[in-house]
Parts: sequence; C-alpha cells; structure tokens
Amino acid sequence: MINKVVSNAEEAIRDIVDGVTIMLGGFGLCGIPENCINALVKKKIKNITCISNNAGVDDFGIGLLLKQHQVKKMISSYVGENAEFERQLLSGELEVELIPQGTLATRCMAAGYGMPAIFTPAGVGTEVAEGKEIRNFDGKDYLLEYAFNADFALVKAWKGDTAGNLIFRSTSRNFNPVMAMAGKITIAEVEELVEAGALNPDHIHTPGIYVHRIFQGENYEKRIEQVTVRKRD
Amino acid sequence: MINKVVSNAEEAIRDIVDGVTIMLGGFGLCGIPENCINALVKKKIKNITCISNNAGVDDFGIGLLLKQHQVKKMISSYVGENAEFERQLLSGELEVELIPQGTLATRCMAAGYGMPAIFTPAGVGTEVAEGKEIRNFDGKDYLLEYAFNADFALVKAWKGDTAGNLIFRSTSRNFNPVMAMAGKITIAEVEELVEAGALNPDHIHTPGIYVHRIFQGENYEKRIEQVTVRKRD
Amino acid sequence: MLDKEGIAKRIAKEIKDGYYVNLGIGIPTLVANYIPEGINVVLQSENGLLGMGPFPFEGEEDADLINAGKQTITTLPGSSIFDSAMSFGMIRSQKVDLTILGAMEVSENGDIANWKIPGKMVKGMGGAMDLVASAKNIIVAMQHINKHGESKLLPNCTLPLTGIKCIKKIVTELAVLDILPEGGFKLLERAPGVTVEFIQQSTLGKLIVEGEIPEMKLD
Amino acid sequence: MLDKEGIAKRIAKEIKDGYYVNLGIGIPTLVANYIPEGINVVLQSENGLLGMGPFPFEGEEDADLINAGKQTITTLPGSSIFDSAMSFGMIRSQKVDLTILGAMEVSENGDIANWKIPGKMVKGMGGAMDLVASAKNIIVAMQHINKHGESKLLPNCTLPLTGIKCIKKIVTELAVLDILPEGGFKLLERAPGVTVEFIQQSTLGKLIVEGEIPEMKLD
Repeated sequence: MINKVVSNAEEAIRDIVDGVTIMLGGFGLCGIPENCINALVKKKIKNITCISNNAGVDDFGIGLLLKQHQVKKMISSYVGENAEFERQLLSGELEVELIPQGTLATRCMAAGYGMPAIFTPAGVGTEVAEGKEIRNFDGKDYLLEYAFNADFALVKAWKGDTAGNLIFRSTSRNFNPVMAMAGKITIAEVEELVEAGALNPDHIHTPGIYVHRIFQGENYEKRIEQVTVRKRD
Repeated sequence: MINKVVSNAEEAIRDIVDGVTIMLGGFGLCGIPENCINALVKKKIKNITCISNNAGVDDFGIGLLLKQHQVKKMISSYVGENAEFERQLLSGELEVELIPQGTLATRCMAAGYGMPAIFTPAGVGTEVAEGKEIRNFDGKDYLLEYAFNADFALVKAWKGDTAGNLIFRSTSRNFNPVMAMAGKITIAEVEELVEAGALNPDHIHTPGIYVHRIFQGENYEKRIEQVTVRKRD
Repeated sequence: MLDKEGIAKRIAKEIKDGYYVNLGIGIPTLVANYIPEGINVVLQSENGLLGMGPFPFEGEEDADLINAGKQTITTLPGSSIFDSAMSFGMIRSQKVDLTILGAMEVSENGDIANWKIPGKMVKGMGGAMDLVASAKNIIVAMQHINKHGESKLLPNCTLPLTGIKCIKKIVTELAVLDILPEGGFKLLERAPGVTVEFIQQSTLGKLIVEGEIPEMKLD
Repeated sequence: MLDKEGIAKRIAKEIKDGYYVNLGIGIPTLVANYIPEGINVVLQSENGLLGMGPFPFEGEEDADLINAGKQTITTLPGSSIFDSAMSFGMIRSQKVDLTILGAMEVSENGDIANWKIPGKMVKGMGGAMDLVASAKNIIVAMQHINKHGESKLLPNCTLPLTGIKCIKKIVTELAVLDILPEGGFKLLERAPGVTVEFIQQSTLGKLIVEGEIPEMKLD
C-alpha cells in the first residue's frame, strides 16, 4: 500500500506558496481543517484564493486568515458571520464570488469525477446566470457550470489510515469528500490516524487515491457556532 | 421515520407490468437482486427493457428472464457469458444497446443527482459517438450523454433498515447505489432487514430517500461466476 | 392576524404523511414543532443529513452534528449522513417533496427574492438558489407587509432574484395564497379576524378572489 | 521472443513506486505477479475496489468480492470499496496513474481496437472505452502478429475503434515501442534474440528506428 503520512500540518503545507487557490472543507465551523488553517496563519501565506462554503468567524477558522489579510478572494455560498470579512469587503481589500451551495459542491465533485462541466438549474433567471450558457432539457433551463480544481484541497476527517483513506463523522462530512476529490494536491488532517487495514473498506468515504498527504491533527477545538439545546423535562 | 417495508418480492414488484424499463443492480452475478429477478420470472412480465451492466449466465440472474423471452432490449456494457443471449441476439429476437461501463454508471448517477446530462470522453472517435453531440473542453473532446431514468430500479444490499437506508458489502456494491438513485420506483432487497436506528448513519451508502420499497430476501444463492483460488503453501 | 408561530402552525397542515421536507431558517424552522401526530415526516438538512431531530439536551451538544443553520441538533432513528454533493443531488432530483422557506418578496408569477438587498452587506445565497430552482413544491413563509408598511406580494420583484417561476404557495400573517400557473395570487384562506378587503389592500400584485374566502383553521 | 509471462514481466518494469494501476484482462492481469519488491503499487479494479490482492485460498472465496474479470479475489490492508460511478470518476479524473490493457490492433497514431470484430458475436466494451479515453498513461500488452501472421501494429486500425490517439507504449513478444505524439512506432527495445529486421517485417505501421536498439533486460 502507498504510504501518505506526513508528520504534521507544517510538513503537509510545505509547498503552499503565495497566490495559490485552496479549497477548505467544512460547513460553518463544522469539519474545518483546524491544523492546516493554523499552519497557513503561522506561515503567513498571502494572496490566497479560498474556495470554502463559509468564511469562518472573526477569531476562528478562515477568520484567522482574513485577520492577517492573507486572503485575496473568497469563493463561497454564505459568508455571514464575520465582521472583519465585511469590513475588508466594503473597503475593497477582499474580492468575493458568491456561488449557490449545491453548485459549489457539484463543481468540486465534477473535478473529482473527471467531468469538465455540469448542468444545474440553480441560479437560472438570477444574476448568477449572467454571462453563463443556458441550455434547455425537457422544458427546463439549466446553467452550464465548470468543474472546480484547486491547487490544494485541505480537508478534515475523523479517522484516516496511512494509505490516505478517510472516514468522516456525522455532518462534519459536508464539503470534505467533494473537495478531497478536487485538489491537485489533497491534504487530509484526521483526529485519529490508524494503520492501513484498521478501517473497514466498506466504511471508507474517501478512497486514499484522492488523498496525497495525511497527518494526525492535534488540539482540536471544534468550536460550535450556535449552541442550541432543549431543557430536560 | 417513513416506513418502506413490504413483505416480499411479489409485493415489491406488484405494479411492474409488461413493457417497463427496469434497472438491475449487480456486476456479473455479484450483487444482483436474486429475489426480484425470480419474482419477475414467476410473474412472466414481458417486453422488459433491461438496464444492467451484464446479462447474467444461462441459468442464473438475467439469464432466467432471457430464457423465457421476457426481455425486449438489453442496455449493458458487457454481455459475454450467455449462450441463450447470443442465440436471441443473432436471431433478432433481442435488441442490444452497448454502452461504456463508466458512461452507464454515470448516466444513472446523473439521474439521481438531478443532472440532465453529463460529459464523458468515453467513446469519442468510436461508433459510440455516432449521432452524439461532441464538445471540447480545454482541448479534449467529450460526448454529451443523457441521464438514465428507469420506471423501476431493483437493487440488492447487504443490510437495510425499515426507513430504506442501505449498506452494501464489498464489491457487491458496484452499480447498486447509482441505480438505486435512478429509479422512479426503487425496490431494494436485503440480506438482513433491521429496525430504523440499528444502522450507523455514517455507514449508510444509499439514504432511504432514494428507496421506495424494501424487503428481506431469502434463499440467496450468490453464485460465483469464476472461482479463482491459490493453493496454500 | 397570525404571529410567527401561527404561520408555522398553518404551514404544518400542508405536510403529508411520508414527506421528505427541507425547512429554511426562521419561521420555516418552527414548522417542525407543529407536524401533526401520526404524520411521518423526514427532515432534510442540506449540509448533509436526513432524519434531523430536535435540539440536544443541555450538555449533549455534538460539534460534528449541526443543521444548515449551524445549530446543534440530534438525529432520529433511521437517519443518514451524506456529503454536500449528494445532498444537493437529492434536492435537484426532486426526492425532497416539500421545501419551506422565507422570502423578502414574491411576485405574482412565482419569482422569489430572498438573498440580497442592494446597498447592504450581502451574505450569500447559501443553498436557497438550488432549493428554489429544483424543488417540486415550495411554500413560502413570510410577512405580507414589510416594516415600512409595503406589500411584499408584488407584480414583479424589485430585489435581486433568487429564482423564477418557482413558488406555488404562500402563507403570511394575513392569508394563504396559491400562485396560479398563469400568474396571480389566488386567495385561499383568511387569517382569523382579517378581511378580504384588508388582504386586497395589502397585496400589490394581482389578487384573485373567487367566492367566499374561508377563515383558516389552525387546530 | 517473449511468451505471455515475459511480456508481463517486461511491463512490470514500467510500474513506479506509488502508482495506482488498472490491469485489464489477459496478459495485463499477469503483470501483478512481477511487480518488483519494494515498489508499492495499488491495483484498481473498475467494478469498485482499490487495493486488490491475490486470489483467495481455497475455501475462502467470497461471492461479494470479485474483480472486473469476475474472478474471486482478496483485499489488501488499506483497500477501499466504492460504487461504479466513483470508480469511473477516479479513472476519468486521471487519479489512476497507469492502465495496462490488451488490444487487437493499434495504429501508429495511438488508436486502439480491442472490443469488436465485425461478423462475430459482440460482447461489449465493458470499461475499456472509459479507460482508454481517460487514462493519462496507457501501455498495451499484445501480440505483435496475429494468428494469421499479420501485423497488429498498423498505419490505421481496420477494426471498430475503442479509442483514438490514446496509446503511449506497446509491449509485444518482439519489442517495446513508444507511439510518438506526431505518429509512428518508435522502437525502444528488442526481445531477446529478435532482430530489428524481424520487427520491421512484423510492423505494418510506420516504424522508427534510431541508433542502436538494445535488447530488453527482464531481470
């Protein structure tokens, strides 16, 4: 089996340089690659084009990159919860491209599945459709949307093995598997790294062929954006 | 939770009538819906258009339908191992449409993902491309291939729950999940049917939303097409 | 006139046994609290979950288990988890029976605007454009009149659109209305104590009133 | 001149450490037996498996675990299972580094025919068209000459095509040849005891011979 293990986030991102396009898995703060983000912050990589469904919050996740002005452009579907983001956007320091969430996911998957483009009805008749090819199938209009590739995809899984196979836990799966498929180089950080053979092949969500480097992350904060609870009766 | 359970194959196929289009999961004889096939044989449904990667062998799988002349047309990628199939084809009793295996799988998935068509390079420059639209992306030619829908998809899983969630075992997964997504009505037979809640949500391969009816099959033969073994040293 | 809970309560009556339902943020989320006994419904959360349950008990929150509104939730027996591509795959292929979402404006031909106000910070459309473009049945939960006293049911939307010709039904604090395929808001029910005349005054788009309009029944 | 095992042995030398490899039916399957020690390779089987292992021991066959040739197999530690759509997804997106397959004919511009003979029962292309259209690197394992004594390395294929301009390298019982981007079979190595002259006579397509042609080393 091919061994994909690197020792830590610093080694994993060793060849990430200014100006790259990076995909970051996660939805909100759920399932984000915390260790890789921290390593990018520490290394002060600049002019990043960041493809991520969301933009983190002010002091966590992608917010940490924004604070240091490391992001040139965000490609996202929803960028709500971040005051520094808003300030940089309004001041023109930051470019933003907003994409429907399903289109974003499917464009990543298209890259991983070797499909150069896909058709989706999302955005037909709206400003999202501007400049895009529209095609009618069976009476319904669809936009032609191109596959998304990124120089690097940084994803977070629950468990992974030395061969790069990944298993995600609950809704922290979200964008991680589709982005893992779309990176020219895909880096996976996992909460628990095990030997090849320790995972049931039927349980694997992302086959190791899509993963170039894997390491066991540390000090996961796994911050919750909105704690909502019910009282016990 | 929505309960999808029916008592057996006969009840599951109750509304399958002559002339329908049916997808059948499986690769070779691995992972085929044995109970459903037997029920179709017993009910003598005729003029079936059958979408299946293979056509079974003479006395097992889809071969049983062929023997009774129940199949009008086969849409497959490889139909090798079946003498009766060959006889009917050469005599003109049976229509056959051959499709590259990946194209077949991806056209099913496209239906389940609400994509009306996909682009694939498979078949460019060959007779498969005849009459099809060709489009160039980044210097490479692709064929436009349409999503495949079927009136019924019959699939076989290892475990399933009353909500219709499916888990496949080893390489018997093959076409089953993609066909499960593409049936207007999807019928799943499983080796073991369990209560909703008994399966780990992270292990489910086909979410129950894609499955309309589920039952526990019986008397699985699981015939092996080619037993290949090595001697113990 | 209905409050938010009332709107949610009325919408809950539209949910049929065996439905897979996607609930948007805001009033739609409240609908889950009013699904009648004996009606089996599975809630889809577009971040990748079928079978969403209620909020967890205090102390049992799981950072890995959230809904599309980023709230901590639970799963119900029979739930399944999937990635974002499959989630929107099942939305696009119309396996989700009903989508309920909020709106800033709806037009008489079924267009909806709910994601962007020019001059204000744009947060993004999230999954809304995918949902409205794909869903086979969409109900909008919204206020009939905005805080400036202006109708939100218009001949044409004035805000940037989220989707076109997609809304089938609207439930507001004043009324239940269908949008007809040929265009127009067809008045179906009045909220308790609300007159047809008041609904007419509150609707800038074409309102179609035929025969007696019954008062809503909420219980 | 090489036998089938020899062809497989020579092709095995093309496999580099860290490769994901798809092996077709026939001679390509034999290649797995000759992968050098210390070279880590993962075999993909397009029915939905990465990490294919050897045949099972007698009595340990599992009907649910087969390869694309429908043979019972085993998995190696680190293997993964996936559906047919993802399997061809990773093939189309060129995650598989090398594809090795057989052929009836190859043309000097890299076209391949290996699925259909007019007048004979057509079994189908299986995954061959997907593989040849997508793979970034394809090696063909084939006989140089057919049983009628005719060359299978042609100016143009005469049989129905499987794919066009896709083959990069050929290993036959006589030689190792590259297909040049501008067309032509470039002779790289001779099989033990085979002369350049004999290879020339056996090749109907344009053969390019430059300088001394070394004899293959198999061990």
